[in-house]
Amino acid sequence: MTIQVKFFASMRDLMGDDQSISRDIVEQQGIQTVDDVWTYCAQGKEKPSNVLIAVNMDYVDGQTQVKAGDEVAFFPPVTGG
Amino acid sequence: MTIQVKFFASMRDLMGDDQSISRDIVEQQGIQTVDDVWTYCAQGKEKPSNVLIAVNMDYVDGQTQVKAGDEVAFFPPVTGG
Amino acid sequence: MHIAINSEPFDPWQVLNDYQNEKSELQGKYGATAVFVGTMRDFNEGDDVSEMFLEHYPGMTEHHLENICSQATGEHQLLDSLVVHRVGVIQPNDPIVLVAVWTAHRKQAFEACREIMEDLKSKAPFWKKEQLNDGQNRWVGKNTKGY
Amino acid sequence: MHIAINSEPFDPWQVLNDYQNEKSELQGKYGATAVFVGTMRDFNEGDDVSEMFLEHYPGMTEHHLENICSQATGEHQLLDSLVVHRVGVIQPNDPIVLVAVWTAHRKQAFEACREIMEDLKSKAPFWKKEQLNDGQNRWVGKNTKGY
Repeated sequence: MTIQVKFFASMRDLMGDDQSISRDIVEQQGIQTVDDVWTYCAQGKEKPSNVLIAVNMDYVDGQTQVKAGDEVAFFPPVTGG
Repeated sequence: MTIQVKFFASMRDLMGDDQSISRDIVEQQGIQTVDDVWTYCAQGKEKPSNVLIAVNMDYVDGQTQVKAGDEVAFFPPVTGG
Repeated sequence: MHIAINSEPFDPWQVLNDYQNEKSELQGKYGATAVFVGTMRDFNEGDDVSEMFLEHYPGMTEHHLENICSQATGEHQLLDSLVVHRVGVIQPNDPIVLVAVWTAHRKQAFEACREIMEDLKSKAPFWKKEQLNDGQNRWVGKNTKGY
Repeated sequence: MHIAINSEPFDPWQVLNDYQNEKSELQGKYGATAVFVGTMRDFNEGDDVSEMFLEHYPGMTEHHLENICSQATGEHQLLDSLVVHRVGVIQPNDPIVLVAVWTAHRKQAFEACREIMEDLKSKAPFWKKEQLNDGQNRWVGKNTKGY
């Protein structure tokens, strides 16, 4: 089982991988919260203070627990409309 | 020279003359204000408290002076839109 | 800025389409369009309404609608505005009034459109007479509050 | 209630015309329609903008637009609501977003249309990247305040 992680817009640019908006990480690496997911993926990059986070498409904060099968997304303030 | 007087909607019905929305009154009859115009035209009917009044298409109150050539209109609260 | 009093039915979406297409100078300049359409219902105050007659005061109505739009244009930096209002015999589901404004930003558009509509409701000389299903007819006494 | 994400240009007036014509059950019941259209300008924050790319989060975007419209429907007694939003490459003067609501009375229509639009601006996952005339491009940092 895996956790699917997505980065959108400038957050994807920040992660330095312009092509991929989605990556799967395996579960058994001490990842318990959304912040752990960020730390695992970000390779030392600090989480921007204005980042927005969704788990399974609902807004959450960094302390939210994640589990196998979850979809975790990081993105900047929204600018639609 | 005359003053043209118009009644609209329920105010025209009140005046008991359903066909005519406009009548001219001659000036020299002691008519100085909009209220005098009402009194002259209304044949004893009391002016309703919610009546709206326009002279030359701008809103005024009953004490407004009228002069030859003016167009005076009486109508109920507006209900457009 | 355009004001129209229509004695014939009008299609608000067609009117907006035509009006905007003619305004080539606006293209790329407006970011926000707010629109209100008032439509005749087939009921009012608990009664079924079969038809309506809308009277106005020719001249004064146009004069006040122009004043209302001019004031909103100054207060809310409108790039353009449009008001169309039906008069005469009106059937249920007929559009009665269309108010549209074009601005750079949405705040001004929302506020101006609503203000124009409220001013129209309280100041523009129109009067509605309803024909009820039971054959009676009645003048509408006053407009409902908009805030 | 209808939500659409369009990757192709759309004509808001045509969309409204088609949508309303299909809704025969609404006829005679709604007295008020409030509409907002957001359109791409050819300038932003002092710079000329030649093109825009609009990204979204498929699934989450639709989910949140549905939540927003459902909440407004309950709060403002909406008879119906419609949201259409463009994604992909957008040119100046292209419509970006359409919000429309139908109600019995105008107060609810004005308030619901604006609230849906503000909620969309603050919660729906869309992101704009502007291509400037000088060849540079930039993500838009945040939306302007709507109140």
